[in-house]
Amino acid sequence: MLTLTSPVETPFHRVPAGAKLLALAGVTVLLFSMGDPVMLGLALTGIAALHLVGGLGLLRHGLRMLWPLWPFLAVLLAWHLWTGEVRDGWAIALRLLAAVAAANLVTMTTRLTDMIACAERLAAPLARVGVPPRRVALALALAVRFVPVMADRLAALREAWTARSPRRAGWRIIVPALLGALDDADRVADALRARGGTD
Amino acid sequence: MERSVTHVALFAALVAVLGLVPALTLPGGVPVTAQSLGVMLCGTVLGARRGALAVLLFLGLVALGLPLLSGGRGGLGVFVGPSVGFLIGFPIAAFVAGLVVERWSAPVGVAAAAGAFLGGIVVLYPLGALGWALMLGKSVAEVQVFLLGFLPGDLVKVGLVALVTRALAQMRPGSLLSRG
Amino acid sequence: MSVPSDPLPASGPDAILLDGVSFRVAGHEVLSDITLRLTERRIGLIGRNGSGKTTLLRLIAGLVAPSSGRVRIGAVDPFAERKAALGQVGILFQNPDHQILFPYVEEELAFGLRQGGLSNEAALHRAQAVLDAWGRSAWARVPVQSLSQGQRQMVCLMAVLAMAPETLLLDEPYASLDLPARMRLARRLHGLEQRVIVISHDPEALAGMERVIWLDAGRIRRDGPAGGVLPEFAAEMAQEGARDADADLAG
Amino acid sequence: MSVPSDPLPASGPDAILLDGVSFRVAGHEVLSDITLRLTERRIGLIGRNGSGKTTLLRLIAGLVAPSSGRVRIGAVDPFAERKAALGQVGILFQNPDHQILFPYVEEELAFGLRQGGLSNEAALHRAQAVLDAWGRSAWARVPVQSLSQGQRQMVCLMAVLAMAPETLLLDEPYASLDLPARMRLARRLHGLEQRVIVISHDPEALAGMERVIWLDAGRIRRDGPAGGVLPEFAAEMAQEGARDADADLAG
Ligand SMILES: Nc1ncnc2c1ncn2[C@@H]1O[C@H](COP(=O)(O)OP(=O)(O)OP(=O)(O)O)[C@@H](O)[C@H]1O
Ligand SMILES: Nc1ncnc2c1ncn2[C@@H]1O[C@H](COP(=O)(O)OP(=O)(O)OP(=O)(O)O)[C@@H](O)[C@H]1O
Ligand SMILES: O=C(O)CCCC[C@@H]1SC[C@@H]2NC(=O)N[C@@H]21
Ligand SMILES: [Mg+2]
Ligand SMILES: [Mg+2]
Repeated sequence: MLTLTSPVETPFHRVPAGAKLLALAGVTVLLFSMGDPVMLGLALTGIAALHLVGGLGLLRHGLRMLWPLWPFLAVLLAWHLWTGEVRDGWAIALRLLAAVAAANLVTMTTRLTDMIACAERLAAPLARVGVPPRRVALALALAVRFVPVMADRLAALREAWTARSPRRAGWRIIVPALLGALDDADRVADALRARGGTD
Repeated sequence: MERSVTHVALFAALVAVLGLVPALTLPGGVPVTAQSLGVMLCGTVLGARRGALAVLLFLGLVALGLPLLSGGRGGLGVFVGPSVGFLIGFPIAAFVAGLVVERWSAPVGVAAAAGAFLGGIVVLYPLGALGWALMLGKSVAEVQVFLLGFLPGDLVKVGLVALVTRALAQMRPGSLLSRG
Repeated sequence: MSVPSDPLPASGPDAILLDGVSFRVAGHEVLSDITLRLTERRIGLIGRNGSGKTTLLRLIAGLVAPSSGRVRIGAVDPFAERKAALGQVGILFQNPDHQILFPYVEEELAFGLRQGGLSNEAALHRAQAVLDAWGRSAWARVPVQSLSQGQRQMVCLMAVLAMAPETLLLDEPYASLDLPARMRLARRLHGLEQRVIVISHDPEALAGMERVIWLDAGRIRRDGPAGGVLPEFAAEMAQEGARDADADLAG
Repeated sequence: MSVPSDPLPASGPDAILLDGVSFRVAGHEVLSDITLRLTERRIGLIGRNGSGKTTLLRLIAGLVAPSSGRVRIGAVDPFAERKAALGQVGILFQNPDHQILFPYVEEELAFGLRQGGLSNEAALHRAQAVLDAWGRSAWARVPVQSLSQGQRQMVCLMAVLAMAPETLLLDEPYASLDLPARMRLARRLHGLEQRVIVISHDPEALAGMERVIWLDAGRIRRDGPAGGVLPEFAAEMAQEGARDADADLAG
């Protein structure tokens, strides 16, 4: 399946996922402790420069991932302008952009398998509440596999509807889709058991 | 055990696939999305514990970098964006919805509607507003008006959850793990 | 297992026209420049897995629009004019589980009729009439879930026939049925007045068709009476099977 | 399409024993009082839709426990002793999409090995070795989603073989494959050293088996060499097909 990881290999790809996540946590804490728009602007510039280490393509990819934030930023700035807290407005907007961009940078430069391996290690403490980390990794992989299967099933049912109705299919196909998914879940459980179960 | 893992994984995939339904982004940067319908269904169908786990799994996939939020968004960035309160509230909403269906022995459609309303609105909205306000640098009271934009859609979703859950209960009584 | 043909009645259904039709999806050309004029009453579509058979049927049914070229049934564009198309073509998908939308047999049959404009009552009434006509009167309130694979497929077929389309499109109707069920289905199809277009990758199932079209990697490889096309297809498949070509990755 | 037999090697796999096995689900008796001792290397299971073939295979694989009676492979109860059973039986489901658990081919192959006790690294290493042995070295990092139906089934087969079970259980392996793919699969199965038990409702696919068991409504109807059982089965199916018995509701 499509992931948000950049297909272009960058130096960041070779940094261990755990190290990147730790650095990200540090950067985020730092950003949220800063209040000066100038400093935050500098931080944002620094993060943009880090993107450039991976090339122009990576920067463009990063900008595309930030794009959905624009309505939020517009409202935020307009609101603060209206209440006269312009400085605060800029600080919040820049902080948000910098934090999201930094997080996206980690996402773009870490392969899914590395992320899953890292998640498995992070989930280790869950063993004490009865969730073995192995099972977390297994569930993640299963879900990745099921997303396209589920999408295909919904598409098939939508076509079955269209084939007999001039109107578009609505929420009603959720019921047959769920029934099918529940049956699938039983069969896949068999397949799982046939090869050694969940632990 | 295997069954419970595959159910959780399949429902996480369901929430993901509901993200393909075109979403409407309101001015505040948080979309009106069909995915909250999926979150409520996780609770009412799988029950509190498994429902919450399914939603956590979905959030895990998003965090790992899969573009599964409506509009193809994902990655770690969304957890420091305007939606963060809603995202953190999702598994709690599913848990509450599931708890109501498990504990309240009313007809399943009624219990599902109540659970979805309680989890997906009463519990989720304050958490969502809190995160939103934090991100906007405003107070919760100030962002409250924005929530009204979601209410009509979410009330429709509550109705759908009731219908869908009841239909499942009728057609495959054994598959409704929340009542199993 | 075949559906032999009777002579074409004087006033048959509208001709199905495909004019330079291509279909691309995700950068991959599934069908390339297909031009066909279908007027026969019993038509078979044969080809390997992935050759584009199902896609061609979906184009004729108007479920997808061609990337280029035109599809027409008589004068109707089946993708754009859904209402008119519903009276002209009905499609039976390969897997009944991907097509049954409702929990009870009568609801499944009534759905298309209601969508076609009948009142709920009239639709249920007509659904019962169809069940009666096929000797399945007792099925109305039966949950679809409790039926066998073959019986579920029968429900799908009745649901399509209830809408009385001029042409029936059938995608691998025999694949998951056991022998007796196949024989019964073939007999039923044989008795239909409608035009029938059947997909199969099994030459046996298409013996006796007026016309058989062999699709190969999205193009028409051969087109003609069953007697000419099928033996050639079978020979090539046997030759193909002797090689170990699976190792090539798709796309 | 058949998997003919070579003589049984001196030290074959353990015998599979079913002793008065019944299986009930939802108040319905799917299998009734089945007693079998399976020692042959090539065994076929034939019967109509719903006769209980898949259920029998699931019992042998230890995926479900019998409602009454005993299932043993050698001395092992495959339902209770999962770990031991994994080395004895591997099962290939009819639909590869219900069996493939992981997004990438190598992960799919490595999973069972890891569950069997190998480290992650060793499992991936062995997965690659299996891919190499089957001439599919390039598949390791290929997303399963991009493979064709036949190729996906090949992945399932390799995943089962990687675990080196003594017996392979195959549920309708040919059903959704086209002719060349069927021929290739039959060749591959023929070459295997393992014991193979194959389900089919198509007599052709079971020709040449050492032993064929005909299931009918959850009971053993006939049991013997292919040459004896199959013609009788085919004759009865043809007779059955001539009647219009579908109208009876299931169960
Ligand atoms: N929506 C889609 N997305 C991606 N690929 C598609 C899509 N629809 C069809 N294809 C591809 O187009 C090709 C033809 O598909 P189609 O289903 O028409 O084949 P077919 O002849 O019916 O095969 P089969 O005998 O296996 O049913 C396949 O390679 C398939 O993967
Ligand atoms: N878990 C279950 N719940 C309800 N019914 C079941 C279950 N498992 C099996 N059955 C029923 O048991 C009967 C036998 O099923 P089984 O799948 O073993 O048949 P089969 O011989 O493999 O048929 P086919 O050729 O269609 O695959 C069927 O009537 C089926 O509906
Ligand atoms: O996609 C995201 O960024 C998360 C969206 C959260 C949306 C919330 S859920 C409750 C409310 N109802 C909606 O339709 N949208 C919001
Ligand atoms: Mg097809
Ligand atoms: Mg079966």
